[in-house]
Amino acid sequence: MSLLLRRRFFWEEIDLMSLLDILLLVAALLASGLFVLGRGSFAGWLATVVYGLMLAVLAIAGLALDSGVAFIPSAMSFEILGRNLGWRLDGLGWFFALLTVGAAFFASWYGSGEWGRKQKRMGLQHALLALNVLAMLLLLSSGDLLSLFIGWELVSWAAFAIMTQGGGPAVAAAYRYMIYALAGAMAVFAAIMLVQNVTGGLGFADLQTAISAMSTAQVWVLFILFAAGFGVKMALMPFHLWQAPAYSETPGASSAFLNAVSARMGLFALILVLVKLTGLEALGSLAIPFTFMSAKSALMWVAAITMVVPTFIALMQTDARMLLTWHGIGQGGYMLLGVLVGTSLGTAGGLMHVFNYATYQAALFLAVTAVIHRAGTSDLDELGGLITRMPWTYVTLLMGIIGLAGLPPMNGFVSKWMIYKSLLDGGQPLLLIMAFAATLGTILSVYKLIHNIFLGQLRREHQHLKEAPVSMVLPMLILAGIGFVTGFMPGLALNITDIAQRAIGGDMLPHHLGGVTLATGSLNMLWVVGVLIGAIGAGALIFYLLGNRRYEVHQFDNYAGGHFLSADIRYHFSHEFYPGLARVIGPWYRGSIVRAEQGIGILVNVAGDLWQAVFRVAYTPLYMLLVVVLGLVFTGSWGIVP
Amino acid sequence: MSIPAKLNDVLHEMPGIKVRMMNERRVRVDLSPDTLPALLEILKGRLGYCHLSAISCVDWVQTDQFELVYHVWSHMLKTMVSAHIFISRQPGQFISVYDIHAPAGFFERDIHEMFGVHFEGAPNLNKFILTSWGGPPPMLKSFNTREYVEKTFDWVQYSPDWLKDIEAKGGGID
Amino acid sequence: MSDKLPVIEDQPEICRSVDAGERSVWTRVMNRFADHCRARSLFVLHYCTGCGAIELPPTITSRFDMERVGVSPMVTPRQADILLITGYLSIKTLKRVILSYEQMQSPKYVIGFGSCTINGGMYWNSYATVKRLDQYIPADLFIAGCMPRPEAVQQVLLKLMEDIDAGKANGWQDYYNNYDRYLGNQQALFGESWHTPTDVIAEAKHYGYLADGTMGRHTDLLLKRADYALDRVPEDYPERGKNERRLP
Amino acid sequence: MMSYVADFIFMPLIAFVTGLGLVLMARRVRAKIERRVGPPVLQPIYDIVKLYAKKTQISHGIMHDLSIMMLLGGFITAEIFLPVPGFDGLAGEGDLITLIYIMMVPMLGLALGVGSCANPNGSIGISRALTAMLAYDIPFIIAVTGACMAYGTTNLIEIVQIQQAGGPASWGAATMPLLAFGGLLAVHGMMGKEPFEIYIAPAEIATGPMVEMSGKYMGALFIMQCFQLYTIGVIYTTLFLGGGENWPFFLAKVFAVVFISVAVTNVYGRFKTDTMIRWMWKWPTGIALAGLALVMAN
Amino acid sequence: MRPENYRPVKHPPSHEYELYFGPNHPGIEGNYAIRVRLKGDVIIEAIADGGYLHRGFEKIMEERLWIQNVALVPRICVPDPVPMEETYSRAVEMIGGLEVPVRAQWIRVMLLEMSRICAHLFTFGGNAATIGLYTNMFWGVTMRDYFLDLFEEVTGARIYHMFITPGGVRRDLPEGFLGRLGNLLDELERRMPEFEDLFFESAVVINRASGIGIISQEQALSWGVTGPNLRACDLPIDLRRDDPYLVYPELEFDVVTVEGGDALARMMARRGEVIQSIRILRQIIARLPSIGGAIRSPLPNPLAWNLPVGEAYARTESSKGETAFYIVSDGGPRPYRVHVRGPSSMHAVQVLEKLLIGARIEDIAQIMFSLDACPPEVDR
Repeated sequence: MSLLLRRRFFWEEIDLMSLLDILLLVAALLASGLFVLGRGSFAGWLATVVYGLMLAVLAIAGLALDSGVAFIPSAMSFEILGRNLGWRLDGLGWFFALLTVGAAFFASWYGSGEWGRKQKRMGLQHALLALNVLAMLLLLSSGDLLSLFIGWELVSWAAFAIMTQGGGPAVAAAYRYMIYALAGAMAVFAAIMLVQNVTGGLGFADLQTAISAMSTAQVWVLFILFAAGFGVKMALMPFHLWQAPAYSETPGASSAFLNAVSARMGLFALILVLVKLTGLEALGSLAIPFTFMSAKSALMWVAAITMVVPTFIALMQTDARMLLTWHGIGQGGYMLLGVLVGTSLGTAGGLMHVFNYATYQAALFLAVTAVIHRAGTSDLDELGGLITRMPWTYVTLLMGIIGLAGLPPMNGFVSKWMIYKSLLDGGQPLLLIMAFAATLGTILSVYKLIHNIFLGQLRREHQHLKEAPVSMVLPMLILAGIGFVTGFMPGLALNITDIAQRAIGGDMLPHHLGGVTLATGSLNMLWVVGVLIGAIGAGALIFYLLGNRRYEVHQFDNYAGGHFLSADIRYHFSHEFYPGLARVIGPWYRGSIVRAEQGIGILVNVAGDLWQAVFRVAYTPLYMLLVVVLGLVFTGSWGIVP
Repeated sequence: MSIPAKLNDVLHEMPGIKVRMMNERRVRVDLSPDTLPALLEILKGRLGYCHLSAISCVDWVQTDQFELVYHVWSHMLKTMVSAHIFISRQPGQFISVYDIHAPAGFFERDIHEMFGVHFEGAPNLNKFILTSWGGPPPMLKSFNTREYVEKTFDWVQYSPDWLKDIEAKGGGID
Repeated sequence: MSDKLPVIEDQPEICRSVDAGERSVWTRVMNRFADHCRARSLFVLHYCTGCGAIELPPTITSRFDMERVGVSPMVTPRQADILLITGYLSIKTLKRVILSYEQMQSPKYVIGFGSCTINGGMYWNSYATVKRLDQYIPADLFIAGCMPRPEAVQQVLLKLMEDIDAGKANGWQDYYNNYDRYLGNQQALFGESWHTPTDVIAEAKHYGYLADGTMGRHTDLLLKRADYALDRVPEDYPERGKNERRLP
Repeated sequence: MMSYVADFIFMPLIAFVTGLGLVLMARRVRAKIERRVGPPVLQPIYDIVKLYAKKTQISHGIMHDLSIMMLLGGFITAEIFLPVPGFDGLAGEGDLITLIYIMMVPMLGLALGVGSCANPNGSIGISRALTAMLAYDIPFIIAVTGACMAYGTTNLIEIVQIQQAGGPASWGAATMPLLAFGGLLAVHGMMGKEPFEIYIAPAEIATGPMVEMSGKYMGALFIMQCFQLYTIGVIYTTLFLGGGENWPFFLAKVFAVVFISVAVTNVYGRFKTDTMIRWMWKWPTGIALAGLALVMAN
Repeated sequence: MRPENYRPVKHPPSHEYELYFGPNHPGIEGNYAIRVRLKGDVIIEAIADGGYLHRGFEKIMEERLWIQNVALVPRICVPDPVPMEETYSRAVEMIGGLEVPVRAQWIRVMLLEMSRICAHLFTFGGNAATIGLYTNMFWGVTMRDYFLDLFEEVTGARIYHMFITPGGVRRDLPEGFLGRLGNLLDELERRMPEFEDLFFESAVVINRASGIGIISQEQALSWGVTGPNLRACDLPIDLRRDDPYLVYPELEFDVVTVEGGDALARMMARRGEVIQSIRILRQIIARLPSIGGAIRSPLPNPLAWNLPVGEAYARTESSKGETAFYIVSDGGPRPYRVHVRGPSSMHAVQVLEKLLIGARIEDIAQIMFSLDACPPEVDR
């Protein structure tokens, strides 16, 4: 601590490396090192250790930020065409950086063992993962709009690179992603140019002055450009089509990483630009003509629709990974909604949901990857009954889905509770009902997930399966364990979100280890979970003490209308798991959503084909380089020429 | 007691047919097996004999023949025609009339199961009732159910006191 | 007729084996209490095995109302206490009845309903029906007649309750204790490949109902089929091809 | 602390005993409508004891056992968070939203246990039960949201106090009748009575989730039924009928809520799943939304 | 262990699964089974599996005397036994050339119609129970029980009456019986509105029963559908009219037809038949006292009763449809061959298998009960 303070003290005079510099340097070294050394079997373990070290550095940084330091600056800065490019890590960025490095830690650990050995080019995957971490850290520590944009682009390209590793359909999905990402980046770029035009600067402060200086129409344009640009990355509702195929086709461990944090970069940028810099009051005063709504409430509704619709699309999926990524899109809506409510409870809830989501989504993806590793498929119609063969994977998946569905005792419940409560206290009953509906849909969908994989009939070809190796089971169990501990003691996670919340500004949420105490109804998870576990213990006592001993029978010793069952009869009910519901919402799904998707999808495909056609003619990276350089030149010159 | 004129005309188109009026609404027809499908076809097409009430099979041991009886009913004429044919017991084969009358599917399956007659072209001759039966087709006269029962099953032996009394007096149920 | 009939040895007397713990007062009291409740809550398996089932709806419904003595129908054998064999049993049905009986939870009771279950009844010379129910599963009570009236059904249920209350209806223990004999009779009828998914011997071992008659030469045949659960798939069933899906 | 211990013991116990009474009432009412005598008074107890006293208890694996524990544990927890006259339990430590979510824990437990039985009938039953939950929970949530907006709190103790402050005129049913009516329809679905009994459906899926439950597993389901009727009745009473001033009145209200449901159920057949969703999303949801609009307008 | 007749589907697609519906299943009528292959909850294929109630009637009847078989025939169809007795007796009478006295004919018609009412009340109850409406079952079965009491009074048995013998009936009616029957019919008519409210006009029932298991007129005729199921396709075909037997030509009744051909129409057709049966019974109550004479034509010693050589095919309109007996006599004391044509042998096998394709799980029981398929008739 004293070291840190001294550093800050010397920072003005001496160009020492700050914690952020160490972090970025280590990340850069790791990425480049892995590109060189990636083929070695130790590469994964090396990366894991380095991520662990980075976590330690982040922890120290967290202590510093918690003690009142506004941000951790970087010694690195560039002068490009008269503009100063700087990086600094504030509380908000630190929070997301912690999740990034943490997810990378578990993904890399998972990939170092047996799973990684089965992969074709695991070394490249490790390297690309490190590259992603580097790009994200750069984005998260950006100090002005220009570095934000550069980080944004880097993250997009790094994610693209890792997405293509799956080959085949993954490449197509990644191209689709790239089209969206570039379109989003252009929108962001245009917005930044707008700010530059008005104020002549590219600092964060310039944005704030720009908004006060702009006309309402201009502010609207700025708002739409930013919301759409960043919304693409976090897959807000009209721009969500790329995410599910792109993330689910990515190879397992990387996919867990991408799912846990990658889309949250969009949320980070949205919070940074719209909430922190613009301010929710400004958004709230931006009224939509002829309606009762403001820009803020419009965005909230978009977030609410993003919760509901993708959740019910997830319900219809027949592939475990697709199901989970669609839920990932839906969960993003909760986070944005919580942050947009603007109360201390809502913001804390939204941020905590980011944390919780990262833990259980990574655990879920790792568990599904373990199933794929053993059974060879994630098709929900071709699995079943694996609980007897892979019990620990089942436990992980079970804890993960309890978190995803937001039921006690997992952490997902706490953050969702806070979001519900903030909506209720904020006078938004309709949004609350939508959030509830999405949660109910999630429960249905995750039960289908766990039922079709682990419960029901064990197929004949899976009779001889074994549990996944320890190198895979341990990371996912630890992730699930984090989910449980922060559910039992949400104060731990709230301490972390406090740092981010302080950076955003506004009131802080008073909380204790067990949750929050409010005048209108409180939550103390220590009691809830304690009593729940105690009561389940009482249930266990009733179960074991009363009645005779249990006797376990074979799965064919089963009621089948008085008939006999045998191994060649397939009786596992898996396809169209909710037929009644499908009849009610199916027509909407098929009629409107699918057609809209198809329309946009065709457009995107056409654009993708054009893009491909351009790129096929010559050396691809050259074109990429050209685009980036031209973009930067354009950025700089616009500032100078007029 | 007279055959409707239309029916009479149609029936006498068939070669070698014997027509007998059983009662006022039932006509018995005896004909050779190969003309039967044609008869059913014509009856159905011209006179509306579209309802196949049943196909009955009789095992005639003495003549070593199966008698197949096709009972068809016309909702138009309100008369039943029972067409009797005799086929050889060995090998016990005939052609299916499923294409003409769909209900034949069940009856032929049943006859196949109970008598072992094979119907060429029947849609489904899988066992239906006697799936756990390993013996000969039980409805054949050569199969003695009583003998089979004595061989296979035991009986409860009980002799109540009242019976003992009677038996002591030389009576009893034997 | 009777000179041709084979004489069957009398069934061994059915009596309840005494657990070691049953001598303590507490266990005795608890057992007494349990028997009291068992007698007053009887679930009948909803399985119409024969034509006698036609008299069950009147017994259950408003006129005779079995529920007022605690008897109600239940759907699956797992939950049922009483297996009512409502009349004749064809061989095909008997297989299902044995399957259902073994899936029921002890204590379980069997009531033979009508003359057909006692000695073949009306269908004594039919090749398709089973003549004596108690050769295949232990029956606790029989109702004579064809068809027994609802009053008779009620009577037999009340009698069964009396027996249960007194701890006398223990046919289910006989099935564990003399499984070999029952299985032998079943095999004689269904062939030697006969087996059910329920592992009666293991269950008897687990709950301590193993007796000398549980295992024997008939149950030895079962051992050959012990692995039926895993891969015993008939030859005509084609092996499903290797999973063609791409491994991600 | 001692008061907590008393709460933890007595609240579930009272719930169970009252639940037995509710089950008995449901069976008696049904018997009366069907013009017969019906079961004896102690029948629910006989059934449960009998099931627990079964000599063999078959299980389909650890998850099957665990589901029974989750089932009982979830409901015991729910009872502790549900304030009744004289016992506040932990209602101050977790609010109405928490309670609604805790009530989903036993459902999830049951679903997992039934799934691990590997019986397609059970799986279909669970699929239907969850679909039904989606159907009835949306109007129910609207009613709950509206009530919470009106009372301005989600703390159940305060909700009761607010209603009792002004006598019956300040009961939720009097101040927001539309919400109360929509909620009542949703509650009927929640109890799983015809026409919304889609997940038991013996003639369709041979009793759905219960299919492989036997012995004490089935006994736990019987106990769950007691808890379920009680919990639903009490939640509705607390939200809309002023909660409990004292035990006689309170029990009368709870029995009345359940009575309405069990009385109408016997003259209906069972809907199909999709019909149930459509109905639930049309009538109770519409009524509750209208009620919510009234609440918001005030 | 696999079921005996099970043929596994080769290479089943991963989205399909199989379900056994019966024999131990409350959604099945009697001891019968259907194996269904499903996708989601929609049936792709249904295979009826019968034979659980097979007693070999046709075989054991060949082993018994003509008169002994009177005791066997009612057991072929449990819910509706009287038409079986009547058809068998009539076939025997045709071979033996026996005349049935007029009074016996009237009594037979009375029993037939009472049995029809019983069977229909039972079916209503069963159909209601498939959708969880147990109240209707409880009331309907109790109502049927009062008819069984009357049967008991006349014949001495509740279910298997063995009352109709070749040549007439066993006994004359007891004193005051017709009055009691009239009272019971009044009671039934008084109760009908209750059943209407509870069942036939219930929105839930109509919602569930309409549109499932639709049989078109062409299909009905070509599939061999008979009885109320055929009349529910708006086809006025009734053996009591078209091929009259006993004293039906003297009685006034309507052939009830209903449009639609779905499960609801079949229920409605049965409801109409109950009302027509009440109408017939009222006419019988009015006219029977005036018809005197014997109740049985004299028979030779039944133990040495040889029928002449011959064959006969007798048909009756039972509550399920067309019941028929084909009997061959070789001149001996026992039948040479008896062939029983149960109406349900069409409905429960071929028709049901076809109707179930495309239906849903929840419709199986309703379709089966609406066809009023009676498994013992199929298995014999």
